[in-house]
Amino acid sequence: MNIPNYAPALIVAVPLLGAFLTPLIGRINDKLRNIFVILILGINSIIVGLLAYNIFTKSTTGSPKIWTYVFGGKQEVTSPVVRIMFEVDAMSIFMAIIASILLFVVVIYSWAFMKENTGLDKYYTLILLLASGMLGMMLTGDMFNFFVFLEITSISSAALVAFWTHKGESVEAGFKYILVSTIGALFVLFAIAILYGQYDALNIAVLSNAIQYTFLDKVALILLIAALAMKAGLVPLHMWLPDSYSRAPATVTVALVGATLASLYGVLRIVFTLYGNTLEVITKQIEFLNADILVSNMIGWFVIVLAICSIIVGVMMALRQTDFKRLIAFAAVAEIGYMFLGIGTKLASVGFDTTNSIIHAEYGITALEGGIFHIINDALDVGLLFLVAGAIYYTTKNWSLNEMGGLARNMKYTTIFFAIGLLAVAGMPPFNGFASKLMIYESTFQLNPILAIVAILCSILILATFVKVFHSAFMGPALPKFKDVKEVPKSMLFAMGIIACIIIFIGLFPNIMLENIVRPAAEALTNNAQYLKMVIGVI
Amino acid sequence: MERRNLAGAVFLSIIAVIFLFSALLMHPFGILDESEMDDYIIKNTQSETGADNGVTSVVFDYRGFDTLGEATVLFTAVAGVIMIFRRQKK
Amino acid sequence: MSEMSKIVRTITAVTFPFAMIYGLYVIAHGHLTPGGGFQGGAIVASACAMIMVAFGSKWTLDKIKEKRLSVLESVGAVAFIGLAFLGLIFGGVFFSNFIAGDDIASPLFDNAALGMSDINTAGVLPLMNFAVGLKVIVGLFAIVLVMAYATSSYKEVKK
Amino acid sequence: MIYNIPYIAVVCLILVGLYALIFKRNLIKMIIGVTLIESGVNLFLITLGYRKGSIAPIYTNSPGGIMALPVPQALTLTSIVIGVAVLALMLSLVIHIYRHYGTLDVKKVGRLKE
Repeated sequence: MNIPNYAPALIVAVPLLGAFLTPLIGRINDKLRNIFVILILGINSIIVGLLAYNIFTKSTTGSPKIWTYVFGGKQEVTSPVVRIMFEVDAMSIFMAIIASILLFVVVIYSWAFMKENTGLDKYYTLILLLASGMLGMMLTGDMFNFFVFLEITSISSAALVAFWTHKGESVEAGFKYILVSTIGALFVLFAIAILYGQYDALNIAVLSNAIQYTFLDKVALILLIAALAMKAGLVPLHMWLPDSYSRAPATVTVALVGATLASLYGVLRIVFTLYGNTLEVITKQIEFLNADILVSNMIGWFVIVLAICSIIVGVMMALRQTDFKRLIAFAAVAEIGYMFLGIGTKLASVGFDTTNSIIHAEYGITALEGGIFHIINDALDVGLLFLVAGAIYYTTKNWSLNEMGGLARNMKYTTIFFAIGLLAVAGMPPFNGFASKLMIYESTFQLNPILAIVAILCSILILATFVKVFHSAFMGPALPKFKDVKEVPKSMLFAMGIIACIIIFIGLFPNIMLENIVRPAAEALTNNAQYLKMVIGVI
Repeated sequence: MERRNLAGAVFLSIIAVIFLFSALLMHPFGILDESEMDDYIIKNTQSETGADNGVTSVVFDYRGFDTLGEATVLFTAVAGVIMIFRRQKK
Repeated sequence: MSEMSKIVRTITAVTFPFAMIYGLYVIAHGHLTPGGGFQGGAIVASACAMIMVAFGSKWTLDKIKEKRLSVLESVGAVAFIGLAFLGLIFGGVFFSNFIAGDDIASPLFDNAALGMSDINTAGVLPLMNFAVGLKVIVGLFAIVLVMAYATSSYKEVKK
Repeated sequence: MIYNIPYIAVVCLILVGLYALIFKRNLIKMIIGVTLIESGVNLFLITLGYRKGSIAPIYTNSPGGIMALPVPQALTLTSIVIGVAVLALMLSLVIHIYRHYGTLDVKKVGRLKE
């Protein structure tokens, strides 16, 4: 059996099968269940790796490769696309790589971290369900299927946020999360229904080919972007994010980072692929000013404004926090702002001259590459910081920064990992955050210098915040109550070590990542004509 | 509190105007613009899936993967509810 | 929930089989008439919920543990995804309808020889309906049962 | 205009749901708002599938004629089940919130601040 051909289906189906089997195996033995879950996610990572290898090697030699998989029929595209299709291009598999790294690390870390909790059968089931939901969102090429996976992701993560049910705040954060994501998902469904009613299609490629940018399409676009940006934690709709990030167990938080990025992927897919054909159409949007304007520019500046707000709000709120995990959560909001800044700059960089021919500015593609590169960097950096926060909670049973101090004495490795995480998240040179942030600054500076200056300043403030945390938690005299704390168990150190190694690797050789993975992903996003040609054969 | 109510009212009225306008722009009820995909299904459901019920053939065959997702959603909810009401070690 | 009066309990016991049979019929005929696994499962689950209302959640939970329900649900889900995987093995595609249909090679039944296409077996669809039906019955019932039990035990604690 | 009344009904349902979400302070009422939006969306999906004078897309003892679109019905079915699942989870979380705080008022529950 040729594995890569079946890979798109297997990537989602294997964790699902694992999730359905976990309660059965959990009744036999706890250890067996843990090994089983790690095994399932390990197999899944291998399949993702295989598919990624196939896609990336093909795409550097010739035209970009898009892997399609039709569920339940012959593997060819019929004229009306009736069946559900998975459409895996470089961007999707790039996100899938991030998700599988995070999830694999999470299950390893959970072994020791969650040991003392009850209900672990359900915990692992939900983690696997979250995995298949996230991966499904990233690989699917069908709008309604996307909605279904969005719901799987949000239900399982809401239940996981409320995992520590004996704490009222956890349950409350879980409720907030499920409320927000349900409303978001319902608006996504509403938008899908609007599109379906007009074009009688659900496949992304078919819809993208058919879309005409009528008023109803605009409403659908606004609904989709608003709902998914809300789930990605962009600023005016970010209220749920710090609550659920900070009140969930640390493992769940890291998985949630992945879920958030899956929503961000949804935004990218919708803007660049679903509306890709109408993106570069000049419309008389502002009739009373009698000015022509590009659709792309409009969306771009809208996204840029929200992104800058996210960065500023995230950093300012992070400065004020005394709760360790809440502080990281607000820093995560700021990081999401950086990604959206890159994406928005790409959209805003498209212009047109007096003869109405469209010009693509050079820096636009750099911005998009920076934004996409920052997705993986953010996932790793913020993930590592949350894992360190979990380690600290594991030893001290406390989240408050005011009551910590001198932890470096007894927790050497954790301290090192935290130092790596904080330097990476602030974008310091030897680590991975530097490369992507530099690309974003550089391109944004050419669009508008003020944006770049704000972004750089906020990045420095993030560094200041984390240095403060570093000082108050790890440095200083050892508090008497923490005299006997020990280093965390090996499985947790191993999990943090995996992420730290990847961070250092990307930091030292950013070009390898950029050339082989990020650039094909950005190209797959922007080259919409190629996408349509490969999927449904329209030129 | 007052300001929140006001903002909510403004938000709601903007949405109301946009949605009502879109409702007027939809194709008239019962007269479809496009139905290529569904016509294909209606025509081929008996020969391709062997089911007489078109809806079931869509649910379990053409869009069977959605149904797997749907079953998974239910499974997730059951797992979540049982997890939430589990007995805590005190 | 505490148990209700004897009249209610007797009536419930009498009507329960009928509701159950009707639900199972809806599941079994899913590919021929309106209905299917989800709808029929919901009917059976509501019949079970009726039992729970009449006899009290504590009594029901003594008879059937939520852990068993959870295992049964897993079985239903595994059966469903297992059918999809069988499609991968026999039909070559995940979710292929490998038993019925003219254009897909069917290793299990020869359509012409057994006259399967005449009576419209719909291939794996009824089997999937059964799997989903089991899952929905058990899943919905587990949700209702657990929630009812949790709220009733809370009241007792408060008193 | 007269042909668009179903869509207007959909919009009204969604707006009532949003109203409940924005202005009501009781958690249960907010959940009712969510389910109202959901019924609005489901109603919208099912209206998209209707053709004038059509019958249900079932061939068993079918009298023949035009059939309604099957896909929206399937989508609605999926959406309803998802709605049930979400509702179950939300209600169980609310039960837990009530256990911890003894109230369902958003203002009093809202301990988590910005």
